[in-house]
Amino acid sequence: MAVTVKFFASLSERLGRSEEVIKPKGPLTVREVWAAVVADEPVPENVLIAVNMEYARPDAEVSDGDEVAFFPPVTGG
Amino acid sequence: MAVTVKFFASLSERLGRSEEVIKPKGPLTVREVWAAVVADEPVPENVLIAVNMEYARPDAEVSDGDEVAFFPPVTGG
Amino acid sequence: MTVRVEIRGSEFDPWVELSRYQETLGNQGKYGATAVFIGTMRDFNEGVRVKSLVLEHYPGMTEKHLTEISQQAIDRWGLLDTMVIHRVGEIRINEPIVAVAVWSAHRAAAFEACRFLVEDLKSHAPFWKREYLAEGIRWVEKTTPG
Amino acid sequence: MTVRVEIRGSEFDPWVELSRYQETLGNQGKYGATAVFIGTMRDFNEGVRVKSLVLEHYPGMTEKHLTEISQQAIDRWGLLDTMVIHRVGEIRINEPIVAVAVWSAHRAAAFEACRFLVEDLKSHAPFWKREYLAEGIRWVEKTTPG
Repeated sequence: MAVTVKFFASLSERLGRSEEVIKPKGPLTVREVWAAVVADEPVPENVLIAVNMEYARPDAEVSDGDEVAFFPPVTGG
Repeated sequence: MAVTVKFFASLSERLGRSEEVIKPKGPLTVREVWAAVVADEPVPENVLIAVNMEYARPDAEVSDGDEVAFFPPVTGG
Repeated sequence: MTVRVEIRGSEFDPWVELSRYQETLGNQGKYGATAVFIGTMRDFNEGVRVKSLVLEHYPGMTEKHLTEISQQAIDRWGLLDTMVIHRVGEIRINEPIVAVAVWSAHRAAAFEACRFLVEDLKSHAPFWKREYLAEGIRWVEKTTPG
Repeated sequence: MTVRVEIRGSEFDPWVELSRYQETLGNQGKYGATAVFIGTMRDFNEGVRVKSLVLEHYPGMTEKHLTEISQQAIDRWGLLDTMVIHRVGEIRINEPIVAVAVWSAHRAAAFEACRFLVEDLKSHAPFWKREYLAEGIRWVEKTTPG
């Protein structure tokens, strides 16, 4: 399976990456998606998560073809 | 002294008058201004009063040159 | 700081008024929040179809009152600028009746002050509506709840 | 009933957008209340002079989220129509950042729904601001309280 992972704004800048595709062996959680891409730290407390553009929690299930995004608190408007 | 008395909207329509000038002998209250113009009924409960374009009560004092207005509840906006 | 209060005897375009007025404001770069309310003539009121509306007012007192409450709102919420335009005379369906706008540094002040101005205007400014219905004419007796 | 959500990469005139959009609405004669909020780029934020702003967003999710909350507001307050336009990219002082508008039969619904949309947009829509100051660049860390 393939999962697209995205990072935005200051988080993207800090991690030095904005988008990549991972190919896990089977279904996994958002937390495991993060771990697959960012080896050396757990999901930070204040990081927001979206799966397929809907807000999700770190233990949400991720399936083939999903898009998982991590980003800092939003500051629009 | 001279006092201008005005009536607006449905009140003006019901009383059949919109503006007149009275010449009282000396200072008087809003209630007495009304009585001088509308002989046969006291100031109705829901009628609003303005003296010189500021809201006032029936016992407010009226002086020479003042403008006293009586009108029904407002319905603008 | 600018307070604009205007009574209009004929139709106005609130968006054009807002745009033009905003260009004259001296507070460019200072306001982060603008809140606007437009009241428009509906074809139905209290369950009855309305053909048109005639708005009577107390010339002089309306302007005085609207200017006073605009100044009150500026003092209370630290607004930068305000605008109130109100129609009088015959108003047809879909025409704007009133436009209220406030300019402020922050949004909470803008929202609250705009609402305050609209509610005060509706309950205290000396305007009276008469509705022309299919069967006759009626004075509007009270303002709808806010 | 119309929901308009738009992300704009260049400057827009909120009054022109409002005017044009309103003309297309199918609810002529039905709305008595329009509430509008415009957020504008200020020259100062958190005590520091700001030269310009760059707004990043999550393409796709911004539109999806704004459409969902517009629909929620319509259902909850019985609105007739809504409009949300939000800038992205480089924004200079005094340029509009966001315009939110709702059309409703009555004013309480219009005020409350407009406020709800602005607050939700500020706390949930995936936009991020970076400010260009006299001395360097900073990410805006949190939204100002509503």
